[in-house]
Amino acid sequence: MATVRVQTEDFDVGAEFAALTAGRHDIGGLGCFVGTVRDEGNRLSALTLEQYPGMTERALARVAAEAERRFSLLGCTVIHRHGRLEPGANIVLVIAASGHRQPALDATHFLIDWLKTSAPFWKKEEYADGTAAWVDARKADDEAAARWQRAG
Amino acid sequence: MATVRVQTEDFDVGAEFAALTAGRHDIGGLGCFVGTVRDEGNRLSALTLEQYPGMTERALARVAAEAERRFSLLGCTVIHRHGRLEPGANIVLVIAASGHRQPALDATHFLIDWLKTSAPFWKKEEYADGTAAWVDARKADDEAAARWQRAG
Amino acid sequence: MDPHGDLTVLYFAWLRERTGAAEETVTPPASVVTVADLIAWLRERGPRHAAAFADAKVIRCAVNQEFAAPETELHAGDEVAFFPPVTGG
Amino acid sequence: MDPHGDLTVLYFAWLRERTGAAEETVTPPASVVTVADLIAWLRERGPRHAAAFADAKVIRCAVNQEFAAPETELHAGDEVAFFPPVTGG
Repeated sequence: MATVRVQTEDFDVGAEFAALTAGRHDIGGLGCFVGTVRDEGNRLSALTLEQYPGMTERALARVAAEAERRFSLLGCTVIHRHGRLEPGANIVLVIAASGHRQPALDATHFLIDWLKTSAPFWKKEEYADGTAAWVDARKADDEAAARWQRAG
Repeated sequence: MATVRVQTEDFDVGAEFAALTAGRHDIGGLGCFVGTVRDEGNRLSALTLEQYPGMTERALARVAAEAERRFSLLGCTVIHRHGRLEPGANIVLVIAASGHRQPALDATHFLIDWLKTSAPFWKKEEYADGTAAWVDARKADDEAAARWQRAG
Repeated sequence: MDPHGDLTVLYFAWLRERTGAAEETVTPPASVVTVADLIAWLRERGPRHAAAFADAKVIRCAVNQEFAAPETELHAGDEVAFFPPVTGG
Repeated sequence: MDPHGDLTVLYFAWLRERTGAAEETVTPPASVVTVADLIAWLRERGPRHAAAFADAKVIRCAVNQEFAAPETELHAGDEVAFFPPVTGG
């Protein structure tokens, strides 16, 4: 059963690894991805993530369950923050646990590609000059996610 | 400059993420892999990893530097334990930091494939029935690493 | 659609900013059957809605918190959300 | 090789267990030029070494902490390590 949370608070990567692996001896490999707020050249002052309360967490729970089934995972954690985040802050955490490394790495890749293209979040950037703009969905992200549909 | 350590002590995944990202705003994604001692059906009592003091750490430092160059990483951490480890214990940690997710995930995959096939470590399994055996190198691991040579 | 049926309409991101509403309850006429019909009808509600729905190609929709298509049929009591393409992760 | 040159030879994993030595200093004759020559000469040191080197195909070598081939030439003072295929990660 996957752990899925949509929250404003930061997450603790070490604590989430510990929670996922506690008392287990069947896990051989854990893949993980952490997305953070990137600022190029002090251009960005903050990023605000808007969610769709209810739908967002349901969609994340569904794809985490799909990843567990598809890659025969032994466990999975998906945490996505929303609200106003400053450069360097954590945005998203994915952990996928498996008996072997390949499914753990593949599931991590699958989940972050899906989150980038299909999770109901919208990002607004606030710039150092006082302006702000909504981030456009990136075609490259759609293409990365489409690979999984072809592979499935 | 990558962080590389070969040690008997456990590592703290959260602390290593914090050390790699402290004060940085240029990182957008961190890929990570943690390998743990897997026991199927209470068969294994412990795993002992033997290293080649000197050569092992040098080889790890070299491949971490290669990953940083090849995937234009913003930072990289590789920690590998040796000595006697019980089921559930951490063995290896890889973290790769990049501006974007794809190089971070690719570098993580590259590093763990290399560690599985080319890092000077030897594993001996102790079984619950009192016997013990050295683990054979797996052909599948060699093939996974060979992919990177072709792709290079 | 049931001519006396209400719909809850939600707007996210720049659709929320352009319409000036995060949520509204509307009672469309019976001629509004699908999501595409609803968009056409909402456009007529005023200049802010017209501006928000000006480029339908970049608008996504969910009905009762499931992604929906322009052809998706609506029913009284549905929660219909409009938003731009998502940008999570 | 320099007929008066010493080599430090290290053994890991089951090669260490079979030879009964983690490290030894040897002084091979001048006819020992390459890693392959050294293996052939070490085999003659006794039954434990003969058993350890019985299947040369599954033995890997490093010279001065760099992976080496059977053809790699040796020099006095080299650190030569023998071990099975690695199993890290």
